[in-house]
Amino acid sequence: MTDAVIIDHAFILAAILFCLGLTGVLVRRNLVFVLISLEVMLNAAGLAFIAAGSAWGQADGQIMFLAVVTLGAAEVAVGLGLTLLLFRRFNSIDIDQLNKLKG
Amino acid sequence: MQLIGVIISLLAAGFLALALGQVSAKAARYSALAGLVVATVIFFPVLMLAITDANSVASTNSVWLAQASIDWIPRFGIHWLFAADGIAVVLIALTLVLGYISLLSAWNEITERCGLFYFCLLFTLAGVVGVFSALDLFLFFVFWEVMLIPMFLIIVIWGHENRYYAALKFFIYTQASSLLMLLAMLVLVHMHWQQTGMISFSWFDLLETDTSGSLGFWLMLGFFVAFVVKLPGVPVHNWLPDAHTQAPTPGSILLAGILLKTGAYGLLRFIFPLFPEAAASFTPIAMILGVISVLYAAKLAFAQNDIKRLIAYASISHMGFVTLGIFAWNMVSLQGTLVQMVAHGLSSAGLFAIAGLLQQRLHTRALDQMGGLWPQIPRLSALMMFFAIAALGLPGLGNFVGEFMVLLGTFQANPLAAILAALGMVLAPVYALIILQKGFFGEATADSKTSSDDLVSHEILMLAILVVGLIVLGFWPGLMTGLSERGMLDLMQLGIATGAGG
Amino acid sequence: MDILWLIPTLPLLGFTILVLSSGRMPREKARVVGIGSIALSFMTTLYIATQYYAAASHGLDHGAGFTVSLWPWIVAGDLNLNFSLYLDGLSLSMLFVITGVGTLIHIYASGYMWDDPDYTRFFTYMNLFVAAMLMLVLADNLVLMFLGWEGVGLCSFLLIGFWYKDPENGFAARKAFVVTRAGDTAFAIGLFLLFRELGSLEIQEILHRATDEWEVGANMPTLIAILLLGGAVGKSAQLPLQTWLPDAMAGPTPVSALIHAATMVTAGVYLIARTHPVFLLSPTAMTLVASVGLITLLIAGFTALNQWDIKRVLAYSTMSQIGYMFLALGVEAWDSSIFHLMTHALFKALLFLTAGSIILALHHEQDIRKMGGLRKQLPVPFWCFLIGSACLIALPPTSGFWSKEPILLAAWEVDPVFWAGAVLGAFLTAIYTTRLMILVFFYTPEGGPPETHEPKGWQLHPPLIILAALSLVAGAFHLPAADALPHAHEHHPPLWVEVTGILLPLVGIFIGYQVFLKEKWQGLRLANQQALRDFLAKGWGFDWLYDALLVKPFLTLARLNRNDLVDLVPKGVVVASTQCYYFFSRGQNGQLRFYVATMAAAAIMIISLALFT
Amino acid sequence: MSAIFFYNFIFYSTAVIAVVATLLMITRHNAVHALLYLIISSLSMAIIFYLLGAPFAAVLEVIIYAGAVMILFVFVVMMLNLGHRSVEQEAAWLPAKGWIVPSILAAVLLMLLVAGLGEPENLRGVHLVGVKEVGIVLFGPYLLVVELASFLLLAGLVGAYHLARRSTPPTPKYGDAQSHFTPVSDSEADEAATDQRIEEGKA
Repeated sequence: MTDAVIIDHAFILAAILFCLGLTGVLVRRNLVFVLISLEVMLNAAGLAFIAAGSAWGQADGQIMFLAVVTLGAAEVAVGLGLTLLLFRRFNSIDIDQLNKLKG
Repeated sequence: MQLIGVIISLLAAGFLALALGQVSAKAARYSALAGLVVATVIFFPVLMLAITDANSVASTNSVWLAQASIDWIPRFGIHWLFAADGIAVVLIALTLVLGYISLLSAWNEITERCGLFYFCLLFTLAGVVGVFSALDLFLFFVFWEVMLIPMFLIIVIWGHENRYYAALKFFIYTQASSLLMLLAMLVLVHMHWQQTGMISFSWFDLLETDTSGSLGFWLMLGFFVAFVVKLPGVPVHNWLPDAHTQAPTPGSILLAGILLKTGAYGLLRFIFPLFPEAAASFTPIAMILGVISVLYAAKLAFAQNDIKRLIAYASISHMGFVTLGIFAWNMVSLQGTLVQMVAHGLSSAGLFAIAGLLQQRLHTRALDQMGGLWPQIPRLSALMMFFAIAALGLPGLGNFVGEFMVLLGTFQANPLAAILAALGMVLAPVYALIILQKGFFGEATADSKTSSDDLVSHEILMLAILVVGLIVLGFWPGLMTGLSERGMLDLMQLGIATGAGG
Repeated sequence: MDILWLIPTLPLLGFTILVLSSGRMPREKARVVGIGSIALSFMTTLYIATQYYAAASHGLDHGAGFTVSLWPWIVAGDLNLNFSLYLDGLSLSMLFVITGVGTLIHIYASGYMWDDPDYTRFFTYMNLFVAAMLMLVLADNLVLMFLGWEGVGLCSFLLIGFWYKDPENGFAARKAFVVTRAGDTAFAIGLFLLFRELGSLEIQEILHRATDEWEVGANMPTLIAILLLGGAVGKSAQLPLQTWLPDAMAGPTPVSALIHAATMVTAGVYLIARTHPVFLLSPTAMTLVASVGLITLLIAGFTALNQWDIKRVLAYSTMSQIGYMFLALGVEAWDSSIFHLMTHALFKALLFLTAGSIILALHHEQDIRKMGGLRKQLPVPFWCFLIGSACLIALPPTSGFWSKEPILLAAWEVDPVFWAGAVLGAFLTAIYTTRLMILVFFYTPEGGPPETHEPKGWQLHPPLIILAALSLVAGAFHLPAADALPHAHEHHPPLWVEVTGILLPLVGIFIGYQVFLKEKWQGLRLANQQALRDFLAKGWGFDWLYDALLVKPFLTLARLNRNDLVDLVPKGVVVASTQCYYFFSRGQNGQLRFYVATMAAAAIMIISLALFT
Repeated sequence: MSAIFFYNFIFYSTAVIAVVATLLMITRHNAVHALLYLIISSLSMAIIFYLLGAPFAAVLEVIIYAGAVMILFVFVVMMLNLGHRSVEQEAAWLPAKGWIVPSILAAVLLMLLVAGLGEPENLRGVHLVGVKEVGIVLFGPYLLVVELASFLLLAGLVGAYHLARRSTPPTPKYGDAQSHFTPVSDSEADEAATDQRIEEGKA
């Protein structure tokens, strides 16, 4: 298996993980699970960057991965803060409670 | 300069009436009357000039009387260009006369917020006079809008039961179509700029632009739509019946009397001279539209139960003749269109005034609730009969002269359209006599015996002016067609520059 | 001659005085103004006649006319009409008829209408009518004639619907106006065609240009002649547009006498006589005019036989007599048709006025079945009615004979079929006139003659007597019209034709006498065929036909489309926008996952778009 | 030859582990189980990073993802004691047929992404990109990214602190005098009242 195929398969893996994460976000009503699936999607994106970086032999991929990770971290922090608020407010973390903005 | 004087005096009187309105209704009324009188006095010399011009066989001075031009936005070549030829003088005279009539009819019908009412009335009049005398396209558009807003206010504030719907419909129809006109105007100016390298909105300069291509056709269409909406042609006519039924009497007198004429005047002044070839190729379609609006509106008028709605549809039918006359584009039909415009202005003003008087007395506009009014109010009924007969085009009155000349002229351009429109002459008595039969003859219904005292002095004066006007127009149309002879001839030459119409 | 303009203006002046007084004028003054204006107009006509004959006597060739131009009326481009009056033999004779018979009828009407509340209004309309009719007759250009033409139509509308309380009259008035207006539109289209072809609407000019521009039998003169015939047919209640005349009897009797017997209905005959050069140019139009006259003549004859209302019988007889005039025009017997017009005006006015006094005597009873045996109670009306019927049947000494005979002979000259129809018509006239005479005066019903009260007022009888005398003597008059119209060539048909022409009416009287007085030969009375009698009584079903063909569809169409289909378009736009609003607002349901799903779907679409296009 | 074979073997096995772990993570009802599967998946990701010649990224993955983020999750899950108590609730919230539509969507997206990839040939092989290179480039042209990252983290920190702080009084709920300790919960009646008021406003 030549190296190029590896890179290609890495991309496919990233796509699979991304879609699985997306399904997780779509299905779950529990905010924590949504956040978790989100993490997976971010991870998949990071993988794609890394694979591209290694294919071109430049460090940009990894730097983008670094940015993705920082973003993920910040996002989780805020997400979990919101989960706490949600829990305190609605005594459950079902995101369907939040439909005050409906048309 | 007199034209600017007329407009300014009307506007000033409007503001004065608004100011005095708080003080007392009577003061507002008299200030409005004063404004109108001043405007007429200023306009009088122009009228005299036109009359002397008409009588002198080969008068030397130019067709344009009282021309005045002041720079407004020199960068785009827009200036306060006012000029009135024979046609405009006649129409401005009609506007002032109908101004008096609507003022008289508003004398005791409008009671609350008189100041604002007279402000709107005078603004509409100023707008209409501006439309008839503006020869700078941009200025024409400005006055076209100035005329619209106060009319909208009159219907909305002093109208009858569902006035919001009617006023809004009226506003949307006219506004949308005038935006089309604005677009066409700008593209025309751009075209002119490309061809001659000079930006100008003045009508005189724009006459030279070569508008023979397909773009010219679309520009003509833009103008045509705006004017056909205002002069209600059939497909876009349905704002008029609602606007008329809901407008107060002075409002519908203004609306029917002069606002419809602005549409016809626009067709006359802008369609053929600016786009000769496009208008010529568009003539068959326009003729069909004219014929349809004559016959379709007449049929609808017959079916109406509300008296004002019936008269509104009758006006659409009469205006159908105007479209026919203009697109036949020969001297007989054009002079006929002008006579028809003036005659319709007078007769529909009369009809609406009487409908208003009836509504004041019987508190209803429904024909089936009226009946046998002749014994109670003989004078009012006699006048109503006179105006109904004028509306159905009895020879010896203005409408017949207009219709006959239009049909005569149209027959030369398009015989089939003329014959079909002549059928309109058969349908006219059908709807005109229905008013007399349902309203005034037959058994007296119960409630028509209520407060129906006959006409009061100032009401008779108001209607008498119209009666005399119609009779004079019927027997001596020469008085009026003489005025517009030279203006119309000059306009017609422009229209046929390269082989337009018949 | 320049006071010619005075003739139409006098009645117009009377009209304006009565209108401006609007009800404040007592009856006596109104009567004086009403009759005075027409009488003065008659006097001026006489004065003008003397001048006309004076001019004619020393050398002026008879046919030439005098034009009095007043002021430029409609001037635009190449249309140049001015308000001018034209007098020649034809219009002079029409003036005699209108003002003469008009004055007598006005005198009679002032008595007849005495106890009617709207007395002044009646005279206002009558004066306007006479003014319009005079304008029609004296018009120099066709548009001015059209002005008189429509004015006359309007006044007939006003006068038929005079008693406006009963909606039936209103309907009859509107029917008359709309039907005549249909004819007028045909006339107007003829005018437009004339203007386009010949470039002018002055009558004299048209007639000159027509003769030298078109050759005989060209289709343009035929088309114009047919259109003019359309106008004439509308106004004179001939075949296609005759349904309005019987209903027009809803108006007061003097109105029927003046308008629907003497003057207005003859306007069509005057139009064709006036524009005869155009008709002469197209033989097809001439035969059409003759056949229209003939068919109307027969239809009216048969219908008159089955009518029970005295005024309707007279109305149908008017229709058939005008059919005779159209026949005369069609067979180029121009002067005899105008002569018949004059005599018919006299004796038909006489008949109508006597019928009026009978109705007045019987408290407005018009059904002849309820009359009978009035010979003794109403002597004057009886004798006048007798003379009138004699003229109608055209018995030899009376004026009716002198005017109808030449028409029959001329008809024979052109086509024996026309002659046969005309003679059959004369026979029918004889029968229904004798039927009328007997049922009203001689036949006494079981309960004895109905009681009558002799109407007071001196105005009633003198006009009757004058008219009776005139209709006896009129045969000898020589109308000035004869000079203005081309002379009919001498008729010399075989003897048996003339004899049958005279004998058949006598046979008709005999049959009428037998059937109605002696009540023999009842089979003849079509007693049993009720369906046929109804069909004939209703004017051969034309009313039903026009109703079904035109009126009903128009009414249903109007009711269906009461509030304007085109109005649905803006309303539709409003409804469509609210529907869209509801549809899309369901999309915002506040569920987070739904939003994420839409985002995913959008992503899919965009990517696929990027990939596959 | 065996090194390449060994390399491929490890790559594909960790890829499969990662996919399976993620799949299981999504379908778990129990939050803690899901978290554990997430840790497995991120660790396998770290291995793949390493195989793709990005050692620095692999280490980062382990430290930050597997380490810090998961701990945060576990901490929150424990605080809201979501463990067993909410398992039956999760089951209720996750009907079987709920999966169909999202999975279709995801499948379609997957196919598109895969179709979107170009032909593997024109990609060159795996290159090792050491930490030194990354450091040079990071503080070379990407200096700004570092600053931005710090802003981001600061924002995240403040946000998390503000949101989760207990002592903020609960936002006054239409003027009811709730003591600020008990969690504010919307009773059904209250909910209906607000909706009703909104309806009136709209009509």
